[in-house]
Amino acid sequence: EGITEFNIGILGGENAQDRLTSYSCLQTYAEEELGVPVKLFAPADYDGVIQGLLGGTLDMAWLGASGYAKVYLTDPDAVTPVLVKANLDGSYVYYSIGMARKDSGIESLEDARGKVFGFGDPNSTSGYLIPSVEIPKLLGMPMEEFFGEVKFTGGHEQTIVAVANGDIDAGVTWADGQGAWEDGYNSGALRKAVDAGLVDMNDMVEIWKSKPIPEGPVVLRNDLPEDIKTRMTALVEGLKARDAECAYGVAAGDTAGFVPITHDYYESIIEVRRQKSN
Amino acid sequence: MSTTLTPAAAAPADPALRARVHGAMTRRRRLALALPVLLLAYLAYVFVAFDVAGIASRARPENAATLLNDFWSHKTHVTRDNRSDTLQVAIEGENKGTYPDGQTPAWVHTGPTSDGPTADGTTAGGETVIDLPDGSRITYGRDISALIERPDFGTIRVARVGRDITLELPPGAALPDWISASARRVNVTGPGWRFSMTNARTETFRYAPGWELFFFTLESPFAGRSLPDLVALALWEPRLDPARPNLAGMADDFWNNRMWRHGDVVWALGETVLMAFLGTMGAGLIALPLAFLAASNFAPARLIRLALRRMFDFFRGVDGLIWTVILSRAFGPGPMTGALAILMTDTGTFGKTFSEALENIDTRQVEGVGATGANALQRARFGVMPQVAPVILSQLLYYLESNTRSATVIGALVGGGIGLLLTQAINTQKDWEEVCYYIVLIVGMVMAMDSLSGWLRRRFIKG
Amino acid sequence: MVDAPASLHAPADYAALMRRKRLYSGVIVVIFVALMASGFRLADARNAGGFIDGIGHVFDFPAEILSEALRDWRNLPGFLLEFLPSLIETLNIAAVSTLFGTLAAGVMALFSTRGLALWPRLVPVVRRAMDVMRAIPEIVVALVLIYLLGTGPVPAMIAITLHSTGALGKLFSEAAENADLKPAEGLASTGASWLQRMWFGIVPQVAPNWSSYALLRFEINIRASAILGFVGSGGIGYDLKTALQWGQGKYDEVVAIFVLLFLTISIVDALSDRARARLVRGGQPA
Amino acid sequence: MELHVRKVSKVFGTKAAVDNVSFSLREGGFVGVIGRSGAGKSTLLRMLNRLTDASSGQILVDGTDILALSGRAKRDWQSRCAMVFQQFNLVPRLDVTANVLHGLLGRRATLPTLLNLWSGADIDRALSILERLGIAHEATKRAEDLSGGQQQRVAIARALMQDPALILADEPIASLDPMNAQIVMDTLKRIQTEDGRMVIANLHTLDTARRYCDRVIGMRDGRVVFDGTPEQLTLGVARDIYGADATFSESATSTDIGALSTDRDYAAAMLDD
Amino acid sequence: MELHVRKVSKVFGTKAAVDNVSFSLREGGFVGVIGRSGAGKSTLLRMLNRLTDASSGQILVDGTDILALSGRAKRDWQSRCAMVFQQFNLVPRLDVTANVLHGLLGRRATLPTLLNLWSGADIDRALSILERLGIAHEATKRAEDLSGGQQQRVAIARALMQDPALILADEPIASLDPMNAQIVMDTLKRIQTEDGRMVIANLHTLDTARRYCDRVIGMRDGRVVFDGTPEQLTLGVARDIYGADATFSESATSTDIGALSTDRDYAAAMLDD
Ligand SMILES: Nc1ncnc2c1ncn2[C@@H]1O[C@H](COP(=O)(O)OP(=O)(O)OP(=O)(O)O)[C@@H](O)[C@H]1O
Ligand SMILES: Nc1ncnc2c1ncn2[C@@H]1O[C@H](COP(=O)(O)OP(=O)(O)OP(=O)(O)O)[C@@H](O)[C@H]1O
Ligand SMILES: [Mg+2]
Ligand SMILES: [Mg+2]
Repeated sequence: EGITEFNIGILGGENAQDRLTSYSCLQTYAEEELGVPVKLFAPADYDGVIQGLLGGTLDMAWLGASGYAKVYLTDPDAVTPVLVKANLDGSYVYYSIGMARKDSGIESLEDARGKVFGFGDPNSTSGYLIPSVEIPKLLGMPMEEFFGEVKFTGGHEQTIVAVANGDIDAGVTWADGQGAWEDGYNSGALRKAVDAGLVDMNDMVEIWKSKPIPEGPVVLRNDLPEDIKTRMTALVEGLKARDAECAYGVAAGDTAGFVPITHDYYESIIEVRRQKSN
Repeated sequence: MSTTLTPAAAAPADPALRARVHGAMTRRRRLALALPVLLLAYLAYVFVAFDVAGIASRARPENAATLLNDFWSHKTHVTRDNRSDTLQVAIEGENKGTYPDGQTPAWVHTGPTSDGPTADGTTAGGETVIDLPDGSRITYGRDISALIERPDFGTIRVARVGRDITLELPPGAALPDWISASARRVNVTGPGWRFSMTNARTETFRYAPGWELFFFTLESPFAGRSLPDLVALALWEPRLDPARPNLAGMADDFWNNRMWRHGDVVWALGETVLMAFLGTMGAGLIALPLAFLAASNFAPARLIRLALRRMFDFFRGVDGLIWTVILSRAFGPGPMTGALAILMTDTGTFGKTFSEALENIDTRQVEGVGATGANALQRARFGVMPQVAPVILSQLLYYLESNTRSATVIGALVGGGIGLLLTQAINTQKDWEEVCYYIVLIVGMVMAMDSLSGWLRRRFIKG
Repeated sequence: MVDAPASLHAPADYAALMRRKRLYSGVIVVIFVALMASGFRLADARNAGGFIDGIGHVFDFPAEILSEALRDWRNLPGFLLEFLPSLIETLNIAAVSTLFGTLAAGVMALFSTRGLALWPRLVPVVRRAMDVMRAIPEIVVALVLIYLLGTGPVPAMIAITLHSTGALGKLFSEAAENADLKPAEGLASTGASWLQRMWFGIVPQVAPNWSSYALLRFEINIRASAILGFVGSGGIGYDLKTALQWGQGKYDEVVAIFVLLFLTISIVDALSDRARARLVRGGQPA
Repeated sequence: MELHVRKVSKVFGTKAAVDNVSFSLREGGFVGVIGRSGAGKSTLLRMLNRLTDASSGQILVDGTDILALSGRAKRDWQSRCAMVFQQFNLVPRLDVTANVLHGLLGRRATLPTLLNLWSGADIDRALSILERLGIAHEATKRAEDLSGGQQQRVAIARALMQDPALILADEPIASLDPMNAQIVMDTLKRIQTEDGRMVIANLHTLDTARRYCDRVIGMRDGRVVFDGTPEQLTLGVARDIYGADATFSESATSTDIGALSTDRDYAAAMLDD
Repeated sequence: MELHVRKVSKVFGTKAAVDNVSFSLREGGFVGVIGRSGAGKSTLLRMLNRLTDASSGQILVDGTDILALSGRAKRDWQSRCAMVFQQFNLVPRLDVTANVLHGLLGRRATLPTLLNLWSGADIDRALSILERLGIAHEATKRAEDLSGGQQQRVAIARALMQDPALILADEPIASLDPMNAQIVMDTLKRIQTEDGRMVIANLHTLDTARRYCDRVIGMRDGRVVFDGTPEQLTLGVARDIYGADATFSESATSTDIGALSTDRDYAAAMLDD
């Protein structure tokens, strides 16, 4: 049994239209490959894509690790992770980075006691989930007690801007952990903010760095016919070789390409998330 | 002038009356004073609860300046990659605004071919000279260094030495507050420009008024031409691109402008209106028959009426935005989901208002029609509909306008419409000129819907 | 809708008139149906999930939420209490912006009503200003203000106030247009100033209508302030969004917040319905 | 047409609005029903037209008990028994001709009427009736744009459109000024005499009853207390009908009875100056 | 007080509602302005009170051209020149005392008046004026709950509260029944004679003008066509003012002139029954 159309969800974060534009090459290739219309969707928050996957209206998406965990916990049979983006050095991890303004005098998490601490989107792996588990372990007490106030800014960009502006005293965002702090590392939200002129890295200090976090997986809906799954996986896996510029756009930066991955890789994140639920 | 005055303000004869009137007046006076006092007390409470005092410290007037500035201006990035030693000039630093190889704005002088003057009179190969609006000039040297000449300050030299960035000020000068320097990075800010150097790159931003590339992006042959020039091109000049007439080319390049994406924006506006239209009208179509069942004078049973009423209250009480979230599981992202969310809330609203309109009808007309032996359908058609139609129509049109506004917000959640473009542009906090563009379009769209619905109302209800 | 001759020369004229009317209505119906049908198809095509496929699953998500909440029903009372402060913040935002909006709208309405305006030349200017205030979605103002003022209830309050002013101003001015000018004229003849004329001559007349509109606005503003919370500006909407986005494991919170919000809206709705009915019917004691 | 009202009652809650009323009308004619406010006049007429259901009794029309009819048969009776109301009860937003055509609703197939599909002959008839009543020139105006007197004539035209054997008129002139009142009453009278249709009219003032009726039925508290010719309406009878507290308006000179009016009239007169 | 109206005109569009009117009033007294509807009576009074701006001319009051005043000075004049309207123009939802106190609005600071902060002495004065006019017992009722005659007396009380040199009354009894009309006119007359205030009243009927005025000004088409004592008002003069087509009402018996009424009265009489 075939399919009549193929829908790809794209996560939020930057200019919606730009995202659609960077994916349009993938759309063309997928249409060639599958012979059905391929549509792109870019809702403003993570949840839109997650609901689409759960409801079976989206067939493929590149999720954050935590987003995948949410899908899995809600319905283990909904999607399967197939690929993950590899960094230039072949690794596929990134880090949650704690930061503060240099002039705030905060140089480590300890210094942030009683201060306002900001997270991004509650569904974000690096922006909330990982730090919310690792930080209390490090501090030995719940964050709500240690910090004066814990806030959600809504996203990585907002957190960075809020810290830079002094709205919040410290916050977390993500980076690949490669390259120099002064450049905002090689890639990630910080680097984007630096490039956009939103922050001056001279004014910022790193106060914390998480353990490595696996990159979010590209997932496919389980109900898809096997052969469609294989073909789409192959398409994305071979994207870098076929069209490096397209791969750059889809991966939102330099990449060594997409490499296969399995569900097991995310077990720990799922466990973390399970703990955080009521 | 009359000299006779009203009898002196003698107390009126009846003391009881006088006491009553004075009493009433005193009560009114107390009320008149108590209300403002209560109001002030509440506002004082809110002042504290909202931490309004704290706003003063949190408010960022400089952001307002950035925002106002960005609303009507743009910046051009002149970036040298310190590793690959390549130069890129890009508007807003975006790929889409990058000048093609060998092309630069008039105020950037590059390479040996450039005859722009430099500090030593000529532009050596590999050097880049940037003229800035305040008369300052920045020269990117061949080695990884830059000279910044500020007329009122002197020459500043920034260079990469090993892994460090060094700063040399003019002799005797103290570090001014517009320079921020560390071993890793140097920032210099001037009026209308900004400079920075890190290990990886040397970069200058130059600000200029206007929405750059609003009409044509750089790859279009029409970019940067004056209006008379364009008119001439459109009307009689030979084709710039032999494959297409100039006018068509202009339209095409404008519509597909990669920077501003006018075509996509127009579609987004259309999609927003589509959601509002489908949602409102669909709700009207569903609510009308239900309203009959929920109106006390038409309801077949009290139970049905009460059940429907509660249902309307529920549908109305849940905002469209929440319906969007609830429906996104079943329908996924897209305009249909947004339209259905509007439909859900408005079915509740219309169910309530329509049934109220039905309850308020003038029964005489129905009776008049009924007395001729008309059956139920005929009574409804001629006795009821002419009365409720204007109410229904004006409600529909009113909500069509107000839903256009809601649809911008709902659109963001379902990944469609102008609202998605707008909220994302605001959240990334850099494309303020686009934010401004979208706001103008949204206000225009809502006001257009407002006029349209007003016009239709006048035409169909009064006429 | 169709211009008709003042009198008919022959019955055929009337039949022709009827036919023309029918034709017009027919054309309008056809246009409407065509718009609806093509709009529906377009939206359906642009949607990830089709209407037909989705309609059967509308209750999947609510069912998921409810079943979890039912399982963990014991948590509910605690959550109700936990989110009460947020609810109060939401209510305060709504109340203050309704208050300011009403005051500003009252002033703008008097300035923009022909026959009452202190400076008649400004009438069109004030009207345009109100149109613009009404047209800008609250969320836009709120998001921009968050950028300027930081997060918190104040941006939401200002955004809702602006919109309320525009929306109420228009309604207020319509009510003021219908006011009887005689009392104001009587006051003018005694040498009363513009402010006194408005306060004693016009405001008492329009007060029932105005307060009824303001009550309705309060209701709308509660919803608006909850929704602004949804996009990141404090209050209970923010809690709702956070819980809803987390998803599984916090659905009990979702239900608690939802119940709180829904109850509040229903109560305010019912109270204001009653109050408005009384206001408009008049019959206030002296 | 023969009409026998037999022991008809209507009870609202515990109150008998019409109480065991009986009378018979054998030939055509202009019948006036008089009585003070609340006497049950409107209720009686509404039962005749089946707008209100009677509590008990029979109304035989040519041998058929019309109170027992229902559905199609009831609507058939209604279409034969036209009703004219005090407030005209037209559809104000529709034009005059459309309102007159409504008189045929009970006689034509439902679907075409819903779509406003009337035959040319029907339209012709509507217009000729309007012409007869002298308002054909307003045929395309909206009903609400007409004066009260004109609206009432449109209502009568709608009634005539029904080609009824019986026309009921419930205080047809109570909302009209004297000049229009006269035009409307003259019209009704003309229809009754020229077409030979029976007219039963609730009337407000004795004056009018005396001037237009062949027969007068007086009601009080739901019961018939007088039934006879206008000439038999003496001052004593009038007091029976209107109660001993009825007053005379002061300008009265012509005749004692004509000037007799109810409290309501007196109050109305006091308010005008 | 001396009042000189000099060549005052008011043009609405192209129509001159008041056309080059001049007259002088030197001593106090009761001045009646008569003329048919549209003659310009109201416009004249409204210009005197500055409710309407004149197009040209001067009105000198003790040497000051009140037409040239503006802002504070204009309101000062208005507070010295009270106006009584045909429709009373009270604030219906406020009580009687509050309405009377409004007479002081032009004299007191704005803020306290807005908060209803009146001094005890002001309230006492309002009450004693109400007492003088015989309606003190209604002092706490809402204005809208009073009869027309009572409302007009409240309006006069508000006027007296202004302690005005000049009282203007624009058809003060046109909305009242004869009995109330008499009470109101008597009140105005009494104020004029007892307090020595000047009263200028637009009057509806010759009757009233003859009965109350010391001097009568007749207007037609915006111009003054008569200025003299009531005794000089002959039938011929009345025809000048009201036009040759003026009719007599039929009940007229007392005097020819008294019964003369304008078309409007005639029409009004026809409408009542
Ligand atoms: N629908 C109703 N429900 C309850 N009582 C009613 C209803 N209709 C009429 N009545 C009562 O029945 C009595 C007779 O009313 P009806 O209208 O027949 O009097 P009427 O003679 O027509 O008076 P009027 O001159 O005021 O029209 C009145 O007491 C009235 O209050
Ligand atoms: N605001 C206005 N705009 C235009 N025309 C006006 C205005 N006020 C009065 N008029 C015209 O000026 C003329 C004089 O009007 P005015 O009201 O002064 O007459 P009047 O003598 O008081 O009549 P009435 O007895 O009807 O009150 C009339 O023709 C009237 O139509
Ligand atoms: Mg009746
Ligand atoms: Mg007048």
